[in-house]
Amino acid sequence: MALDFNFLVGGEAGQGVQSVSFVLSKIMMRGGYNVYSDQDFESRIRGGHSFSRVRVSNKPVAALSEKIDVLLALNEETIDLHRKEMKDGAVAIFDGESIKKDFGDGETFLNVPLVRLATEAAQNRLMSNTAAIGAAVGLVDFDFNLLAGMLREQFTRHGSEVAEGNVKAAQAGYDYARQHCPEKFTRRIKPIGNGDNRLLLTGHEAVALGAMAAGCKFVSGYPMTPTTSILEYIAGQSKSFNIPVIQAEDEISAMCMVVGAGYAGVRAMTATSGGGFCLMVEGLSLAGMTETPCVVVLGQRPGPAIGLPTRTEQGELWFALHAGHGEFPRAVLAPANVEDAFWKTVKAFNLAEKYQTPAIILTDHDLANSYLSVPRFDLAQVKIDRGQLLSDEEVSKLTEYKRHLFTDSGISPRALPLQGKVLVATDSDEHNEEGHIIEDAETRKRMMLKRMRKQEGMKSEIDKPIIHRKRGAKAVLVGWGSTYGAIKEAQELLGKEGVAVNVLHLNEIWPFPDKAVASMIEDSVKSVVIESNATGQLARLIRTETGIKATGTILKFDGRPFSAEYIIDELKDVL
Amino acid sequence: MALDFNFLVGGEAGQGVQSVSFVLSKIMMRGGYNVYSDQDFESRIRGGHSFSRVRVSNKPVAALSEKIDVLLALNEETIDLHRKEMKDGAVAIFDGESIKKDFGDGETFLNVPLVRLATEAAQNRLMSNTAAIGAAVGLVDFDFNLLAGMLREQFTRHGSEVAEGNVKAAQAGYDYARQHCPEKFTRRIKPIGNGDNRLLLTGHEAVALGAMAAGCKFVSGYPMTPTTSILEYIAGQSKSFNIPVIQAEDEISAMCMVVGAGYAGVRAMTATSGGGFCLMVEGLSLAGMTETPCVVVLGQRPGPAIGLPTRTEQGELWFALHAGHGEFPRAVLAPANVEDAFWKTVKAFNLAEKYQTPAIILTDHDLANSYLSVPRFDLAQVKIDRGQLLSDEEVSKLTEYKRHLFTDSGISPRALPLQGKVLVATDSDEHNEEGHIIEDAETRKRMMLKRMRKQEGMKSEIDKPIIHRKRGAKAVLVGWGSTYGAIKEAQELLGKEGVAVNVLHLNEIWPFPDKAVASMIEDSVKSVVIESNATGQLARLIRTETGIKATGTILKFDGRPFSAEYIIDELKDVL
Amino acid sequence: MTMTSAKVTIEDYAAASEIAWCPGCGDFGILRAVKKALVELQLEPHRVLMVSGIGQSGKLPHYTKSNMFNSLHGRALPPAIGAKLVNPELTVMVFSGDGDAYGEGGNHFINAMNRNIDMTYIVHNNQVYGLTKGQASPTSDLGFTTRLNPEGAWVPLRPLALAVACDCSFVARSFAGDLEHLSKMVQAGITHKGFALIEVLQPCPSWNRVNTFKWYSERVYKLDGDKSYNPADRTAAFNKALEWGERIPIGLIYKKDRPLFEEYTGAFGKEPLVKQKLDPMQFESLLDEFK
Amino acid sequence: MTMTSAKVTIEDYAAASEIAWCPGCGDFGILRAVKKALVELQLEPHRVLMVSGIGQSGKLPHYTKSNMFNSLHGRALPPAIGAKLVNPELTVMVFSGDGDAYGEGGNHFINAMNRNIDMTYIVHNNQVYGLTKGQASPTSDLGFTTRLNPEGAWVPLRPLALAVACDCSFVARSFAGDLEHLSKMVQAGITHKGFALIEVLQPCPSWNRVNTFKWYSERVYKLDGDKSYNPADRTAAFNKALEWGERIPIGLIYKKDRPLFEEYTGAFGKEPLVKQKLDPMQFESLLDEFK
Ligand SMILES: Cc1ncc(C[n+]2csc(CCOP(=O)(O)OP(=O)(O)O)c2C)c(N)n1
Ligand SMILES: Cc1ncc(C[n+]2csc(CCOP(=O)(O)OP(=O)(O)O)c2C)c(N)n1
Ligand code: SF4
Ligand code: SF4
Ligand SMILES: [Mg+2]
Ligand SMILES: [Mg+2]
Repeated sequence: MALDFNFLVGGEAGQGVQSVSFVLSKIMMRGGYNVYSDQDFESRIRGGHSFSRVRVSNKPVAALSEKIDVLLALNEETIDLHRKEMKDGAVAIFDGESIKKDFGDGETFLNVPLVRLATEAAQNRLMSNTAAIGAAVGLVDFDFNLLAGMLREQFTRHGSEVAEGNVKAAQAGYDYARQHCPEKFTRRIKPIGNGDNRLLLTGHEAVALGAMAAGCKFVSGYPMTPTTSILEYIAGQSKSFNIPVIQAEDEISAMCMVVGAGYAGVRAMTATSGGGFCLMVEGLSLAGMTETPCVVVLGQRPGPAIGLPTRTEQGELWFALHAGHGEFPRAVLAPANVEDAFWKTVKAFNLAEKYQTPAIILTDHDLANSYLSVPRFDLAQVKIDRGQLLSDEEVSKLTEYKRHLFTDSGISPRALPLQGKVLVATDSDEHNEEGHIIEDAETRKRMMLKRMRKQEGMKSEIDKPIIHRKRGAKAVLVGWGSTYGAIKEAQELLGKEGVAVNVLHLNEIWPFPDKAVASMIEDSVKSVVIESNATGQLARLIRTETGIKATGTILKFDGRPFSAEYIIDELKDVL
Repeated sequence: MALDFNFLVGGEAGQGVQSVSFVLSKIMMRGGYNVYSDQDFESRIRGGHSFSRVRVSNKPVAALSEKIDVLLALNEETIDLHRKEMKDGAVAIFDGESIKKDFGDGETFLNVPLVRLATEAAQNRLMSNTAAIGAAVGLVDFDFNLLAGMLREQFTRHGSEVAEGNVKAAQAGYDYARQHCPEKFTRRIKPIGNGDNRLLLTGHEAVALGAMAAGCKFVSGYPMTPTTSILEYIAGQSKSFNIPVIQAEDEISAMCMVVGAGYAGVRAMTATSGGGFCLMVEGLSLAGMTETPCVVVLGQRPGPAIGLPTRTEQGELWFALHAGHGEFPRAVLAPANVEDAFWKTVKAFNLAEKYQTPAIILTDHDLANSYLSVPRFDLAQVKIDRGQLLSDEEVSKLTEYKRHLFTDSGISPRALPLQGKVLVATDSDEHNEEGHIIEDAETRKRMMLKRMRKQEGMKSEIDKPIIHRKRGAKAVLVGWGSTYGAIKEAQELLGKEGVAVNVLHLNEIWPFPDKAVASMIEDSVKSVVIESNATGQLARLIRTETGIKATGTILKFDGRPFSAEYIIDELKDVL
Repeated sequence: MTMTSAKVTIEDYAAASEIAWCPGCGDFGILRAVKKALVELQLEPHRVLMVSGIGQSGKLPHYTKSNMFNSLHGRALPPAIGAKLVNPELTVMVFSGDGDAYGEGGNHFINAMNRNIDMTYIVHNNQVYGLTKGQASPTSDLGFTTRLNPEGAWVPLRPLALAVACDCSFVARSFAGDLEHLSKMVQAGITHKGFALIEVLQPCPSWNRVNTFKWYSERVYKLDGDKSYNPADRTAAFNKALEWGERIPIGLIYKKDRPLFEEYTGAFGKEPLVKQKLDPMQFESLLDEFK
Repeated sequence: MTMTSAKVTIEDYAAASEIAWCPGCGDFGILRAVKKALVELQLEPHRVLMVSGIGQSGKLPHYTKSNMFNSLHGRALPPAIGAKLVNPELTVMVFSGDGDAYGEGGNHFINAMNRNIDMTYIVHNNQVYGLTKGQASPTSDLGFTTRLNPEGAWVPLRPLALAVACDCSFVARSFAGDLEHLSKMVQAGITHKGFALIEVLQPCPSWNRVNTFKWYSERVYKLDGDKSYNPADRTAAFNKALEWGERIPIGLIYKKDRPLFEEYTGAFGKEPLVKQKLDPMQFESLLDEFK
């Protein structure tokens, strides 16, 4: 039987919404379920309102759902703001001793004295959040041992007393909720397996892991939401794996350090958001000109300017495609979900190094911060392809070396400084094969053509877009990047309503897979491009590259992520 | 009778090529001719090779021509490099006492002992360049008085002795050339009028004048070829007209100072090239978000990175269209020639202020530095339209003020700090009508829509592209920006060969005049987009905005400007 | 800076937006001191322009009333300069965090001090990146650990020493926990003719658990009463600016009479640029030069 | 820095490109001194990485032989840092102009000095923007006029004072007209363990007609012999760094033993990062943390 269950945890910033949600997500995965958990928070450290939904299903899930089964309210405002999202028969858990308000009828409220339970069970009122998790888990009659194990894992580093205190607080909440479970509430989540071969992580954790697995040896950056998490994750592993993470004075420096490290011979990366990326684009062009591999993660959030710093958007596709002065080849990949984020990151490093040019990974705040349960990454499948990087032996045989040798592919075999005795010279001015400054028209022309030829080679390595066909489909839903889960789910829900639509989703955007896109769109009478921006950037790109104008768009630019429900609603106007 | 005459002056950097060319250009204009003079120089201060062509015609000219009538060689290399460009019967003037080389037969050489003449006539060997001008002018039997007058104007500030010395040196060269004029050389340039109602200036001088006339009161910038000339020209007038030109520590600062000045209420501008523009794009987005008018001149040169700093290219159209994070309205104008540069600059200020958003003026190194004789600008035609800037009286009546008031046009009436007692607040975060930071989805959505509505209004003010039709034309030549002169001339030359083509030229690029472009291209069987870049940026833009794919392109990206000859040559392959 | 006869009260400087700082944040003290200074100077809100960068500090202008321009991270000074130069009648106050001022904005910081344009620069120094959830800043103490800096922060910059090296015409430090001292410093900064840097030690209870309110309180000592200290002595000021550790000086560290940038050239004219008439016809004579 | 037994001669450092500097440019002296220092240190070209910004100074690496990375204007230091950190076996020399280093690159300048990574930074200070045809630079003297600065340049920065304020571990000045002194300074900078700043007074006959060869020659005096001057004394160094005018000190101004950034954390490992093996499988244990 299909299970698709949605918790919502809400409270003020600083109240622990994210950790409650994380524990819930993790134990649900360990109970054999698929989990998707999004994070909604303001740009402040304390106060305001934040919430997180934990969606649990025995079928694949990869997007949020708006309707809630259990609302876990850490403060009063959470109930006010979210009660309208509760499904019929859903339950809102709250601590009536701290939230003293009559919520009237309509929804079902379960008053659990969380603070009192925590105080009684563990002599620690601060463990009321743990009691809350216990209550939520008890309500659905989930296996308490999974929760207890998780809490012990989390808290043992603070001493076993703390750990056991938390287990007791959780148990108190669990028992209370089971005993007081409203009769109408009959939904249960029983473990259906274990999560042994699965991981629960965010998109940016996946990017960080992908970068490390791909052999990234140098990271420099400047903190900026939503990519600080990438820098922080790798920084935490810096010492164990020898991957320095340099916090630079600004993004200009971060980018240029990465180019220097790339020139010297390691795989190197930086990560930022739109504002920081603005400061990096000159360095991006430098990488293009000097043919230096580098990887840049651009985690989008709503602009212009500072915009909504802790919200999501896909407003920088065109900027990523054309950022930097002059013309040079680049790769732009836009992972479709958490799992894809790992593999696209690996690919970005390979493309950057094979084609000796920048690769941009376009993510966004939603992908960055949402947790998804995914199959464990098979590290044996990670192929590190350093392209035409010469071996030490090859270099030792060289008597002269031309860093920018003219070749048919446009790719010049790459030696590194001190790899042998040859000199490795390159220049941000236009240069000759030796890397030295020139002014003549002929060399300039040949160098431009050489560099641009690499774009052709790269194009042959771009994967086909993700395509899901349904028999009899008249329309195709087109998307890119992090919206994949919601669009795919919309297709399925529509299918159940008897409306067949295809899905065409781009996760490798540049060089543009024009043929595949054109043929898929031409197959359909209608095409609706769905994206998180105001100007329909993918729709425009499709027109640019294929001449085809989509028949409709669904654009959302309020900083909040798409859900399948939202898409279906909007489709009514467009289809 | 048609006269189309081409001088080429060449020598080392530091030898005075540009001043020789300037004097020649100026007196030819004063003799009633149309003049176009381009500048070819390397990125160095001394040595190397630089040259300038001075094209003189009794019909309008607006582009260089490659074939030379008189070659004025200030060094040996000039002859080696340019003799192949000499027309039949052309003459090369050189000083055989310093250039001791036998150039063999083929072309006609006129050995003029320039240094000796200068020394004898004016006791100053440094005046040999003046003698050279004299010789060139004498050779074509031009009115010596125009030259003498010009020299007196130029040199009187160094004392009348210097001025008269120069006149004498010029006279010596003039007389020598007349006396030794090769018999075969029969071309003459007789004054046909005066230049009284004409100006000789470069594209960037026109931009500077346009900015001043448009009421620009604040300039901040950081030197960068080819826009330093704009900053320098205005700086020279700073004190007389109260227009401070602030040399900032970097382009980031320059751009943000301009935004601050715009917020406080003056028309403000910065000017840079691609590399500096990279550093400005975050500030551009800031202007978009805070709805602050500002004008940015982006003088293109070949990239990526430092590229060819003293050469020309049109490689940053797409970058200009999408620079900056997030989405916001902007205007992008690309003057077609020197005269247009003046008027487009005026328009840029009006658009920026009416729509309270950035306007970008896209020029390039060629337009920046080439001299053109143009009709005197009629300053009475300069209309300063400050849009919805409230009057002091209107402000004095306000009790409260919302800087970002929602309106149908998207334009919020603008008050300035200290204009009255109301407070003017704005924010780079998403904000409410009062300009204060917000987080909610609804306000965000409305603000984005409000800002984007301004793009629609702006579109209605975009002029139709320049169109020249020829009866029976099967093809249309499409271009943008500074290449107008060459493309127009190609049309005419082809016309003479019996090949009729139309011309469609864009000088106001964004918001894109899609209807006019589409209908013009659809009228023609073939369309060839001609631009100075490697990827066909306008061709792509046309496809994006109209769905139409041009049938061909002529792309040039060697850093050298187009000529009509080049276009016609290349057209053979494309038409 | 223009005084007025209308009585300005603290209500005139009430918050324009809901305050989103954490309880206990040192920024509250700074806000209070700024308002107090403005009221004591009897400056009306509409005469004041507050410009800020991005960070918790950057939100300050939203929490009072004045003309305001909230700029990008690291870019508080350039728009402030642009605005001040075109309208010198504005009393310009600029707010940055330590990251904003000394990290991202480092180049503007040095140059603004060197330029000496008349404005007051208040740097909320909490020795951490607050808004982005706790990374080391250019002033974090050696070894300060965060998620991004698990081996501990590198040697800090000494911004006040940089200020003295740039001959900044007014260099002061104060403490968010000392309302009287801070508001006096802010007043002095505003009335100072030139660029006034006031670095404020600002506890961030959320992310900086080392340099707490208590930590600062135990260390700060006032220069102001000290007759042996002469803020006009650049060498002494340099040494004082380097002092950091068991004892941290607050008060006026360096002061120098220097010409103002805006008075150096004649390019600005007599009237503020914003008030000057725009007349295309005045450029007719320039055209003649191209004849 | 690694020495070798093969004899290195000046021919090994012959120009890789035609030199495009103006005749009489001080840059020639700098080039000569750099080559001389490298030969005297017997460093082979392939052990050296020269990184430069954009300006006349930035062309220097093209005019000799070594590994080279010619970066953007103002961005010489960051790529040099990236390269050095991943391959510390390289002897890294960085070349900038005064505009490149102190103007566009100001933020990197301060931070690189503070970071103290082992490299030598040579700043060609001609007090003007040379390559862009003569605009005022951050070190142009007060009142220096150019087309862009017709009323004369504003007060200059004092970069060496900034260096002392940043506790730069080696701060020196030399003169392009004194081959011996300059090449000795360059040698000292290269052998110094840490970040060595060497500012070189460099006449630009094309654009700076004020601070000419003669002007500098008449003013420079050497600190090196002076027993009364102690470069370890930070206060003295600060004052010395501010000295400019009738007398301009050259020589070692400040020196301090400081830990290297690259030795601070354990993140770099024992072998240079460029030589470390890439093995995806080693991260298996990390995945467990997400179970
Ligand atoms: C170009 C850019 N880089 C990074 C950021 C992200 N960011 C916002 S605030 C901030 C630092 C805040 O620290 P600080 O300036 O010390 O202010 P505080 O919050 O501590 O008051 C950063 C890195 C940004 N908004 N823009
Ligand atoms: C981002 C950017 N801004 C401006 C320039 C233009 N530019 C090139 S070199 C230079 C200044 C050169 O002065 P300096 O650094 O002192 O070097 P010099 O030529 O005097 O040796 C400038 C402004 C550029 N290339 N990139
Ligand atoms: S994070 Fe720190 S600086 Fe920011 S508001 Fe909270 S306490 Fe204040
Ligand atoms: S312009 Fe000046 S710095 Fe540049 S090469 Fe010529 S003399 Fe040297
Ligand atoms: Mg801070
Ligand atoms: Mg210089």
